[in-house]
Amino acid sequence: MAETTNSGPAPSAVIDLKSRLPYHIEGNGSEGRVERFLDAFAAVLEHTDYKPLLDSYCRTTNKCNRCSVTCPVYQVTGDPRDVPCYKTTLLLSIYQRYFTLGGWLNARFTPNRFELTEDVIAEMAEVFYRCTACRRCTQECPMGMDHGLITRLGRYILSLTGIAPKALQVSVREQLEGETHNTSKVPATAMLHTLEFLQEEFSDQFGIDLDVPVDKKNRDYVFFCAVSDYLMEPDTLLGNLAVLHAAGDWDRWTIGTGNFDGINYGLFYSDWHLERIIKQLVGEVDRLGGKNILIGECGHASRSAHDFVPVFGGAQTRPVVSFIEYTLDCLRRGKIKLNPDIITEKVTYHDPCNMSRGGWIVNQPREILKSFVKDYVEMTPHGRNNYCCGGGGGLVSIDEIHDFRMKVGGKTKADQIAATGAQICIAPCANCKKQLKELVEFYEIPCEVMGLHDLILKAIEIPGGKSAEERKEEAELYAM
Amino acid sequence: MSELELTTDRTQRIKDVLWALTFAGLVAMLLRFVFGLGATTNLDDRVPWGLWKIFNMISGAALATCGFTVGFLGHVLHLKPFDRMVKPAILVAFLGYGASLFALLFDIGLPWRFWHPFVHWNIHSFLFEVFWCVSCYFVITFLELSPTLLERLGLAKLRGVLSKAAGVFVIIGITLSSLHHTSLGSLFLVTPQRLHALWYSPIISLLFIISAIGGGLMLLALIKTLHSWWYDPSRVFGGTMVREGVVCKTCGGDSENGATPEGPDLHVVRALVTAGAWVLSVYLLLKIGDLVLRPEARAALLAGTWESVLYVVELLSAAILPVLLVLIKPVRRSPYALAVTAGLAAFGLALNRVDVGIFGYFRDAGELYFPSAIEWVITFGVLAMAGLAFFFIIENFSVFDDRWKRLADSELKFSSSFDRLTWVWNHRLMTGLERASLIALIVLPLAWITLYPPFLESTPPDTRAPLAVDAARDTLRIDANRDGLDAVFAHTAHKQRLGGEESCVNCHHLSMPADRATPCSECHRAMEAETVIFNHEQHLAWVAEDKELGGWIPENQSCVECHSGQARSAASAKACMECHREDMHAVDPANGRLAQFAATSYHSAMHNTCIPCHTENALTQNRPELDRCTTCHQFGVPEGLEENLQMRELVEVRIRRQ
Amino acid sequence: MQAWIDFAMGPLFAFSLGVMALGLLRHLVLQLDTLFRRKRSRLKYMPWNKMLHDSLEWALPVRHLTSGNVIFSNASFVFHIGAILVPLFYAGHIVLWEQWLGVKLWSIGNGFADVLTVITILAVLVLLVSRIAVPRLRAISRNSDVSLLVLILLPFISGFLAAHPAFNPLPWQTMFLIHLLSAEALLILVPFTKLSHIVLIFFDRISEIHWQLRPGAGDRVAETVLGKEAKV
Amino acid sequence: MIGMLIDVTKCVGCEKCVAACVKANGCDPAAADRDRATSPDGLSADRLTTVQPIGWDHFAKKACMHCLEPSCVSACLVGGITRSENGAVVYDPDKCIGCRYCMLACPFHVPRYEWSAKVPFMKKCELCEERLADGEIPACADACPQNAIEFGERDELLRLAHQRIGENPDGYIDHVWGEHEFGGTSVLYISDADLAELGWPSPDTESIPHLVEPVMHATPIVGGSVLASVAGVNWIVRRRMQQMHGPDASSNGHGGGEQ
Repeated sequence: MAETTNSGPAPSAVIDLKSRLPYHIEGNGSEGRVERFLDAFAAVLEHTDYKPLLDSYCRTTNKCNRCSVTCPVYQVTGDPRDVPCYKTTLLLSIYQRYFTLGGWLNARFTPNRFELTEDVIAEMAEVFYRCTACRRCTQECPMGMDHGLITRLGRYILSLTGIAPKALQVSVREQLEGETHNTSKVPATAMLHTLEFLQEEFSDQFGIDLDVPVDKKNRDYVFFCAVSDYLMEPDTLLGNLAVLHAAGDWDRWTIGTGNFDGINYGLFYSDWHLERIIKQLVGEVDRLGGKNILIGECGHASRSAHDFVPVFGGAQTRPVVSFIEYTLDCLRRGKIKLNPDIITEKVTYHDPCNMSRGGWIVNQPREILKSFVKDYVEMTPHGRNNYCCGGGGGLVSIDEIHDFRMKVGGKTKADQIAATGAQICIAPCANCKKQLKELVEFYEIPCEVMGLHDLILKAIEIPGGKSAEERKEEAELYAM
Repeated sequence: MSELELTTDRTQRIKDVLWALTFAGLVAMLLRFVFGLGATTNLDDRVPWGLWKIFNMISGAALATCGFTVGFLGHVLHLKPFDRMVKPAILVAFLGYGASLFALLFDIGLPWRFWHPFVHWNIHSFLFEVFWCVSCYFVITFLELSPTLLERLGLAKLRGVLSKAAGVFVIIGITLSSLHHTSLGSLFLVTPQRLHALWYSPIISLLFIISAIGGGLMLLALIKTLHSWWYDPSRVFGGTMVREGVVCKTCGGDSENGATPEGPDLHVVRALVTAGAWVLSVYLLLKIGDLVLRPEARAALLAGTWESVLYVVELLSAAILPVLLVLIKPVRRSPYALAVTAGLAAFGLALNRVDVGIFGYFRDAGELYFPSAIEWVITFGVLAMAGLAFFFIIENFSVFDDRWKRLADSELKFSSSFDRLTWVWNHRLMTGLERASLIALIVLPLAWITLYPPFLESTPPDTRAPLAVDAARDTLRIDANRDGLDAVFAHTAHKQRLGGEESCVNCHHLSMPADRATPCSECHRAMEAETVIFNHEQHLAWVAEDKELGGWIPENQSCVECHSGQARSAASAKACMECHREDMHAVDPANGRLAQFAATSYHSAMHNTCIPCHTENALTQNRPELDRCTTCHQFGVPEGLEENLQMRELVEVRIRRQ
Repeated sequence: MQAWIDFAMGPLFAFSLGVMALGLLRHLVLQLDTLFRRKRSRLKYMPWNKMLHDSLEWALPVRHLTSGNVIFSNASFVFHIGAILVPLFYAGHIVLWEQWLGVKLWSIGNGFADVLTVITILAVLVLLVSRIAVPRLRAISRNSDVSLLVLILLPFISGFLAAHPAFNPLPWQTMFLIHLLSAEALLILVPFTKLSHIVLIFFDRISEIHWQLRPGAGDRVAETVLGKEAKV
Repeated sequence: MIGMLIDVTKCVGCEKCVAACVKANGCDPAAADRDRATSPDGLSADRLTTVQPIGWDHFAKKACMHCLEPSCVSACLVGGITRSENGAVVYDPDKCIGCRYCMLACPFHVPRYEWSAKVPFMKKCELCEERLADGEIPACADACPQNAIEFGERDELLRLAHQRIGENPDGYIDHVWGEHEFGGTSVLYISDADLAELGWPSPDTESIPHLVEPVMHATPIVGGSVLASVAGVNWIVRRRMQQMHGPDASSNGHGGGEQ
């Protein structure tokens, strides 16, 4: 698909969010916002290691506009404000004006061109939250500048100034200071009910009774998935249970009731929250004496655990395993059997950015799918250069920008899915599933979005349970 | 703003300046060793001792005497205000002597042999005694300073031993200091005729030690005030300095009439300045006594030369003014006035040393010595390094106060302070390596191109064309290097003797085009150095005009005429002779190509032309005086005789007289 | 005029070469200081192979030259070849490096250098025009980007004309002086403008290191900005 | 005790002695020529002797005077300059550290320095030691065409000088320069023009070491007395403090910092 800038809807048609900032909560009113922003920026520069990064980026921004070519948002809007380099320049020029010797000289000797004002902050708030920080632009930048990191730093300073999406702020507050310690306020008892329901469903389908090991000590794996899976994605969890049972590792894993939420919105907009959530997660694993951290199907949960447990874990650092890696391992060792002729539809795979951009989980799911799916088709581009679903970076949980996500954020991905003509689109990430389902519904694409383990559930053969064939007929009977 | 933030801003600019001077100093030091003493300094045979020896060493040592004076007052006599100043005094002494000795390394010709006086002795020499005492005293100050340094570096046992022996060190320090300050003075006893009468006095040793003691105390007072100004103004300046940003007008003032209270440390500064003033009053008496007893000194003073003006200025600022100022009550009250007095006295002392060492010898040397750029840069570079070491030590060790302790355990709450005018975050704008490296980036290249000797070589003045003694130009007087010792040349006599018209070419071998008698000084312009006579710019125009070249800019077309290949350099150029065949004669027929680019020095041009012929004729016509220098070089032909043609006979008369 | 040329070739060149060399050295030292002092413990967690792969991909940027704004990228690639080879290896400059740095470089033929210079001049013109004409580039370009391109153009054009006096509209001295002064201005500007990517590009390629955040920093920042008992 | 007698009336200023000295000491003749004009009295590191004009037709050779009590010998701190037993004042480059105090100390401004050399040494006439060693007379005396320079025992030369003045009283000024000045020098001058112009002092000036060394020998006494008095004062003060404050004050603790 040629990546020339296609003629997306005229910019005016795109929702101009500047007038609609209400989804940003205001900590302490809007007056003195410039001073508070500069104070926050100064504090960040003082206590963290961002200063050398900003110094070298100030110098090497080449303004060659290569990154706009690959940015899904800019592809659609064509609005200069969406060029990744423009966003970075916003923050860098503030840094250059207020925190460097050059800025000091400029302020004294030249009628300085840049002054931080209210609307610059408003524009930053809007621009930084139109970008999903999928870091596709970083690969295109000849200087290798990480615009995702700068966007995240900009959001971090805005959050310190009191501007952050209400949805994220509330869920993180619940996760850190609420008593349920998870983003969707799911109390432990509710989680246990869900597990009972899953056990009943599992015995209906397979005829095998399971007992989910909860709060078991010194297990090999401590399972964390996005807490929204318990509410909205039963099939994925069933798939997980099926794989665990079939692989015979039933007594090597457990779920902690203290904290069973792998979601980490800190990754999107605040180092402070990121660190505290990671510490909470590692604390739970330490409480249970688990040896490894097993992350369910969630893009940003696996990345934040995989990248930041070593950074913040300290002594409690544990190796992090993604469920996809675990399933592939079982498949390769022949611990699970997948019936290749159950899935007849055309299947395609969407790479969640947080998992694939770093090159961590790219080929594993493909190997699993190709083992039991006859008609598999790839989107282009895929793998490390994949397009973002449009809901990343926490945008999916902000409902006010639903239209933006549909018309702008996800449009390129929607065209991609439509182009493959697949009936099933696999997206092993809670946020991607929610966004893609909305996309599919919005553009009426005849495609069903499901997790990788939903498909595995259909095709898995568990000795002693009903075979995949029988379950397929029952399902069709039930569907009529 | 807490006290810590308030003060860190003040020292930042001063440290920048010190860093800049240090980097410039480093460049100058490198150049000093690469190019040697002659090219980098203005020292010469008439002025053997210059800025480094006199200003850095002698006045540096004189100003750093506070180590042993305060050591005596505070440590031996245990007088109240002085015992608190023992540690700072020792630090100032250590750094002062360190800077002096380090600057000496650049002054002596063979610095890697600095240790020789330890091995080769000469007990009669004052310099030997100075060397031993100064080096031993430097070690003593280091030993006295080490307990403060070891406080943070561990080795508690060693620290214990050293602090116990502190008493002994102080006593040895006092003896060594009194010895070397006296002999620093008597260094100049050895030049009775050469040093100016005003400063050459038999009691010069006594004058040196007394003035040094006074000046040292004054300098320490100045440093104490500056330290308080930088780090904690309320200690010395009391309330006057900072009251919510409002600076009160009355300076100090009595606490009775409601004026701002005195700073707690002001009495220390006052004690130092008063003690210094007492000592300087003794110095004043000695000076007056010296004037009274030595009539030639009085005569020199009343002679009204610039030396006597210097003498009066030095006496005023070193002795008279400080003593008078300290007698006035309000002066003793106000920190500013005390600082000015101390500064004045220290300046006076330094000026006295420079007077004795440099200005005193001007009349004898017969030339005015002014230090070269590299001398100044190294002098201030060394002092800047000492300054940086001073800041580093007082900020990291408890010398004046245990600031570093308070800084470490008080988790300094970071306050994002913005510079009000430019609204730029100046608390940690750039510190440490980043700031110093930026200064280095600007200062190093700048220092290099301003100090690099080859860039500074002033082109020697052109040689002077020969003077015709008479209208017919048959005798010429050649005084090329304008030193008055000219040579007489019988122009027409030589022409006839060597064969008329064709012989002209022997001297006028390379005339300007269309000129048959171009004088030698036209091309041989420098007395000693070669002169590049090829004028590139002119040749562009001449060639274009000569060959009538066309094109937009004819000059540009003429490049091809001489340069064949594309890389236009001297190597690829045509030889002169190829164009100038008729009006040039190859001087040395050996290589046909005239050495066309550079004319030899006027000196060798003349000698290579005249001397071979003269020596050969001296033998063939056995006229021995021909090959003697005095045949041409007469000394100081009397003015009257200049036009008189019998001049040649007079010279011969003298020779025949024997 | 000749005195000006001698000054420009002597002290001024030494000064500008010094400023450039020391400026780039300073960037190098500061970046290494960050890597090996602040972030030493995090070095082993870095995905070195991914970064190496991305960097090498840019060494022969086939994929990048055939996608996106193709003209601009290719012009920039071609420009870099000329901008690096000609100043370093041109016969006339070899003498400079020998005199100032004492190093004897291999020199490229004069004809080849001329062709390369012309190509570089054209490439810079393309960059200049596209920065001004193409709306997308125009919106994002700063003044310094455009003026730097013009400044880079000067030494190349004046150098070429000085080497070929026949086409030279100005007297040889003036053109040579322009060449000297513009090149020295460029050298002096290198450490202070985006040209310092000569050194900094290597450190930007490994900016993954900056994801290795400083543990405990978040709390201190929150405490500073939001006060002791900072709530989320 | 060797010496040299220079008869100013005979010298014609042909500077052959200078050329011979430059050759004997292996100095650079071109540099010698250059220094002739630049250095005020003609002496330089490459020109260890020179001919100074007095008025317009009198010349006097100037080099190191080899004083009987040289002030440079007493000044040099490493003993680099010594007076050998035959009276020549000799310089030892291995000891010299380049402090140039000898240049300051010499009343005749004789010692010169190799300013342009990387490893500079002091340079002055040393009465051609090697030539004396193998029995020859110094190069300048040897080269003088007018034998204005006689070399021999000092007292024998003194007798010759007085005899010459006696023989031709109106041809000479009745004074032998160098007999008593600065305690006497080995190089003697007789002349018909007054040499005061060249910097010679009045005959009764004392030798500088004689003037200066007593002060130097007083150093041990001064040092000892200062040491004793300070130690004494220290002991007294400590004893008084002990009585007043009891044992703890006896430890002469440090002045201590501010707080």
